Amino acid sequence: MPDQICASLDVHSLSILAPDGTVDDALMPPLTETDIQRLYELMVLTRTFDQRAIALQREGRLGTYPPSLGQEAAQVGSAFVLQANDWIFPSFREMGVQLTLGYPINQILQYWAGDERGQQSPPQLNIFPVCVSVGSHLPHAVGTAMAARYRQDPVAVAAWFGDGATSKGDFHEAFNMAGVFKLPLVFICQNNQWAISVPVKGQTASSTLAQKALSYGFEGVRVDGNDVFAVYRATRDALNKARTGDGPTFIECLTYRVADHTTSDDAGRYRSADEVATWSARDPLLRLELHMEGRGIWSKEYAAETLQRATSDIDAAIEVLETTEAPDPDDMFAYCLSQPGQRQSAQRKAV
Amino acid sequence: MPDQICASLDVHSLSILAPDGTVDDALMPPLTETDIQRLYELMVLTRTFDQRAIALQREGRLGTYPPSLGQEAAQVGSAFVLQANDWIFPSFREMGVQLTLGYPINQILQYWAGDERGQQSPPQLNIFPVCVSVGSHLPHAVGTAMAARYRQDPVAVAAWFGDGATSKGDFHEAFNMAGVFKLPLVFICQNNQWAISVPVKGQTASSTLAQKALSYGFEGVRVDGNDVFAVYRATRDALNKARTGDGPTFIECLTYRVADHTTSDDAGRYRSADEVATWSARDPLLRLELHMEGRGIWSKEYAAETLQRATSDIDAAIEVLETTEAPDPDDMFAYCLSQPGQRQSAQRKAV
Amino acid sequence: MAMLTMVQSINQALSQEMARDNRVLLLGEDVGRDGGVFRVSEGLQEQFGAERVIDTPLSESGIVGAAIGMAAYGLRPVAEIQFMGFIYAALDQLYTHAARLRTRSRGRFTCPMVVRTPYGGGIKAPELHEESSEALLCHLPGIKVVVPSGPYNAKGLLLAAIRDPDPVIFLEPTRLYRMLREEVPEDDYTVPLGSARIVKEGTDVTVVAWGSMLERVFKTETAHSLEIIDPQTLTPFDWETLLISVKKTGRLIIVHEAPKTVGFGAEIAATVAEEAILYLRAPIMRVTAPDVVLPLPKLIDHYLPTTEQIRTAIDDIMRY
Amino acid sequence: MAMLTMVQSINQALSQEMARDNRVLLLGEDVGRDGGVFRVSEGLQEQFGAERVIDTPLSESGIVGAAIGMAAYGLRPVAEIQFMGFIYAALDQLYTHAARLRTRSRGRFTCPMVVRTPYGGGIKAPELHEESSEALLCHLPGIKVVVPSGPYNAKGLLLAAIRDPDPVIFLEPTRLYRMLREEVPEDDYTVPLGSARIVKEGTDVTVVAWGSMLERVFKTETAHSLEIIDPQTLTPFDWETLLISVKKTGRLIIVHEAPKTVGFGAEIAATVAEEAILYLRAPIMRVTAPDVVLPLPKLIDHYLPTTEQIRTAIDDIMRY
Ligand SMILES: Cc1ncc(C[n+]2csc(CCOP(=O)(O)OP(=O)(O)O)c2C)c(N)n1
Ligand SMILES: Cc1ncc(C[n+]2csc(CCOP(=O)(O)OP(=O)(O)O)c2C)c(N)n1
Ligand SMILES: [Mg+2]
Ligand SMILES: [Mg+2]
Repeated sequence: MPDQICASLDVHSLSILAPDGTVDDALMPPLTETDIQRLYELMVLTRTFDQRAIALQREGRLGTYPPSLGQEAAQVGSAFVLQANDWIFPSFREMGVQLTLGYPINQILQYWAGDERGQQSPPQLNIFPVCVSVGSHLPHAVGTAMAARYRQDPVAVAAWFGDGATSKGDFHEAFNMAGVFKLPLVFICQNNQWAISVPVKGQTASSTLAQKALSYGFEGVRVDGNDVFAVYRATRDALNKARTGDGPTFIECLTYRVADHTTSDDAGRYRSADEVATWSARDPLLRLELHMEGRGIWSKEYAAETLQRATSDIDAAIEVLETTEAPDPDDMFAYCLSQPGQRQSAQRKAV
Repeated sequence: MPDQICASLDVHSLSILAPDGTVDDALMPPLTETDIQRLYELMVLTRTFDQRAIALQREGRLGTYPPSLGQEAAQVGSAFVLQANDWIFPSFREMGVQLTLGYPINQILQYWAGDERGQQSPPQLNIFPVCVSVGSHLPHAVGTAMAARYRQDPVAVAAWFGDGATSKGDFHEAFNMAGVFKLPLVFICQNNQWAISVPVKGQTASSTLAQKALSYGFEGVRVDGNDVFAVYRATRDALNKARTGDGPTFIECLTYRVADHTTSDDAGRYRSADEVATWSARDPLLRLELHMEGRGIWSKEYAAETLQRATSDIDAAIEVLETTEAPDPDDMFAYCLSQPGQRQSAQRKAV
Repeated sequence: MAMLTMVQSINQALSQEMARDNRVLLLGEDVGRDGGVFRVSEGLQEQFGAERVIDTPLSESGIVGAAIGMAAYGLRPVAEIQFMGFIYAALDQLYTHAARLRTRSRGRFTCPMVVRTPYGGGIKAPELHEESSEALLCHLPGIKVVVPSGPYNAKGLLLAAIRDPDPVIFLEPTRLYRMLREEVPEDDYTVPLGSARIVKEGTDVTVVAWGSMLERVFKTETAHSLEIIDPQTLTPFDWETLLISVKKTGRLIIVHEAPKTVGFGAEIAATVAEEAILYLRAPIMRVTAPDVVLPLPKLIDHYLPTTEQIRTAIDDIMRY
Repeated sequence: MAMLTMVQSINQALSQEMARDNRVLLLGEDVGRDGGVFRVSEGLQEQFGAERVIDTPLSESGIVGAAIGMAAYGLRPVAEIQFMGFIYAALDQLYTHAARLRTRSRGRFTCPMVVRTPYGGGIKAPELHEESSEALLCHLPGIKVVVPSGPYNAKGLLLAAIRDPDPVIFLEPTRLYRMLREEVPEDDYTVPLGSARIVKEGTDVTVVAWGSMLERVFKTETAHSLEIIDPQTLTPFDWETLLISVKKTGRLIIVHEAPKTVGFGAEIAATVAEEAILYLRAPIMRVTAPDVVLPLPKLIDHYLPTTEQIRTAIDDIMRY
């Protein structure tokens, strides 16, 4: 003091894969060609799943569904780094995260068909139920990270959420606690620039979302969310930090919600076709294809095969979905409490 | 991009009045000697009030009371700039703010004696009731600022709160909305470094509180909260900004809670006498006295007179307090809703 | 007179009241440009501007908190919570502040605001989109709770709510939004808060139901003579109308879609058991959802009260 | 056996359970270094370390949300909300998540956590320090609500709550914290959740009261023979014990310090009016706070139910 600068804070941004498919070699993470193909295949699976889900919804076989079109790199690239024993807290639009981690496709569909059994994470995965109440899952990620550390388990925790979620009180309380307790936690924002009809400028006046981490004493980084390598690299670094006790990181993936908010929404009411077209041209999948083609690990046949495999995996899942018996109404009682009370026992008989 | 800095953010700190009483002339605001004496007198009034309130509490004439000792500059200096038609949202420890704005002393006491009538702001002031639920008043300040702007009234809004309040979800939602709507609003944090037994380091990992404003796209500044001129200047600038449509400002006043959290607390359980002694030595009142003495506008006689006036104002208020008839139990019904419903009308008769 | 849906009649009420009273403004998520996810505020931002039909950040507590500040300042804000399942984050603002501001400031500040929210089940929507937690809003004094049951009373109750000097929660039964059409006068009219409506007179059983359950009671075929009461306002409740009816019929069934335990039906039953027990010829029956977590769409029909259950209750109560 | 206050018996329960089960940890504002503002967790941070007795930031929603995450991970967190008046900001986490995690994940994740909070009036404290909003926690299924009434059952109920596989809200009547002393065994014992206790057998009137109102019922002098029931757990409620008693006495009075409308007393009255009305000889009476905002200390004695009001209700009900 008197009038001086008491804190100088920078926010970094990262991009590796250019729209033309070339990469910044200095920043390119050491992914094998198999890894890259796997990333690609998962992104194709995510997109194919999305198309099929929308079609099923139109046919009345699923309920309201939130498309992930355009966010495949931001979802697959971030989930790709996680390990089976890590704990995962998705919001509701992260089908790409679930698919990357091997969550059963039929269960994802089952959930969107309105059946809780779709949320019963397989025992080998620790994926929390999809969180519809925006941002309210972030404190759970904090508690889980506190618990893992208390137990000295080599576990990291990752949570996904949208730009809209950054406006919620729970975002703040969770980020703040993550900073105070220096938790093994990665916060991954899918800044798809819209929260239903509210653009990110109507959500916050801060120029990046990444800088919000500075409020909590940890690092925030903005990555090109349509660049799967940048997303991968940032998440890898953040997870390494988490695993070595260096605390949380906030990754803002700048991407775009190319489709409507959900199958009940009509985005044409509130945003321009131009904007959508601009962002569609920045397609994350296309960019990766160009890169792979340049490296000689992509061909039309390979693409067709990949699509074919995705389609048949999804077909198989739909088959399972549609042959699964309807849920038992008794499950409402079986899973409410560990044991129904006197009143519920009576009600249970009546159902 | 690729890896580059996408935001560079600075936080400024401000101090004007040094512990030895000298000031930084370049930064010293143009206060008249009468202004300075008025500031001093209000700080003396605040401190005297505090001592008397604690004594009254010990005698059982007030309930639990939260002392403001050490925070006089941060409270009086910030409130001094406000105008009668401005809207004021105090937390619970801002007796100095209330006194500066001319809130009746007997009503302040009445509130701490457990009587709602103490919260009935006089018609010429727009001071919201003291908010015990930490941080939850900040959204009201936002709404009021939105309303004032909607009405095109030349009104600014100021809200006070502690370091602990910065951890609450409502702090975040309010700050974020203030940024988005660029409101005529000044947020004034009394960073007295403790929230009951939790030091500010246990509250947040961010190195200053001021930098939290960067998350919301507006300016945050840290001022020496024991320096009444710095507090005054920062608030003045922020209010000018607010009044000219340039949006909100966050002012962090770095000060210290010299006394126990409340009369029910024993701070000796959780902090060192050394720390308290260090901060007691930075007494805001002493510093101002030194300055005024240097300028020839302070003397022992003047000080004694000032204290005498404060004491007699408070005596008069205590007299009013103690001769005020007990509240009417019917008031519980009279003020619950505009008109009691059928049930309340029946209950009302029974009381 | 125009036949309107509830979405239309609420939209009309908002539009007319905003034209009449410039203190009225709307705020919430997607209420402006998008016209609300159910289109309840469609066209209003075009008509009244973005300063008066305000798209807010995704902040339920902030929305309600800001509305409190606006109301205290002298405006008449109408806040929207996009679905009732998201009101929980705003309960602190409702309980701690909206409900208490008048009391705490001894009348110096008041809170004439309305919080509208789509309410209730049966629309096969994702989780938290079908909640009916009205009881939570009825327990803490200082808030009024209104539940319209059709396009006509929706308009009149909403106008009354906006003009009311106290905070009002306005629960809009989503299932009815477009299901019913009624004649709705273009004119200004209010349906007073705190007055129940005897929807159908009868002699055998008093049936109390609100929101979308009223429709279900009407759909229930029975040979018995039902006196059907639509409370319209849950707090303050019109006990007089209810007690007169129960004293006449001697039998009471309450139907609500919320879980049974400490639902608002409990209050109705308790009050009757306290004030009119000597007139009763039968136990007081409640037809409600069971005390379990609200399920996803595949099971929702096993959760919400059915006409079958209502009929069974009527048959049972008539055995006494 | 030691004569302990409730503060001491709760402290002992926490200490013993932490020693027995390393999954148990405490979190909350000022619970560590300071030992809690009522000293309930005094000495525990010294004993178990700051990683297990965790001073958190001032974030009620974050505290409960973090506890949910810990519980899902396999720990047994005991979170403290410093006063019940500050739990409102955590209701979203309780309703949306704690109560539903088991259902939503079909048992894959569960939420064995306890949220303790000082509860109830009569301590002449500032606003929001005397709330008794138990009814709000009893309506939404998936949470258990426990209210001890003395040092002995406080210890046993808390041990049962920590060991319970479901989320439990544990409401500690602040007025009783240091008022009563009881013999409290040093040993490990539990008082099972979901079982009421007949505190005193009697034949004329069944009186149900919990928390600090139980003490007030005991203080009420009357010549009539009261059967006094302490539910101990509000959800799940022990209906069986209550109904047997009411069928015996034919008269029921419920006493609670929360406002009347949709208080938990309403549920008790409604259930009896549904399941045992034919046994009743008199209206069911509720002695409660009025339906107004909880006042500051100067008026609190006019708000909380008094022994006088309880006695009047007894006299009234005995006229039938
Ligand atoms: C707490 C809460 N409020 C409102 C909603 C309704 N709603 C569903 S999604 C959504 C927008 C979310 O935006 P964002 O966080 O950016 O995620 P995105 O939809 O873009 O993936 C809203 C308002 C909700 N689900 N939860
Ligand atoms: C929401 C809420 N939680 C907890 C409390 C209990 N409490 C009262 S004051 C306080 C600490 C507040 O700290 P700070 O905001 O720094 O203000 P200060 O007391 O230092 O003035 C706490 C935890 C409260 N009043 N409100
Ligand atoms: Mg988004
Ligand atoms: Mg502080």
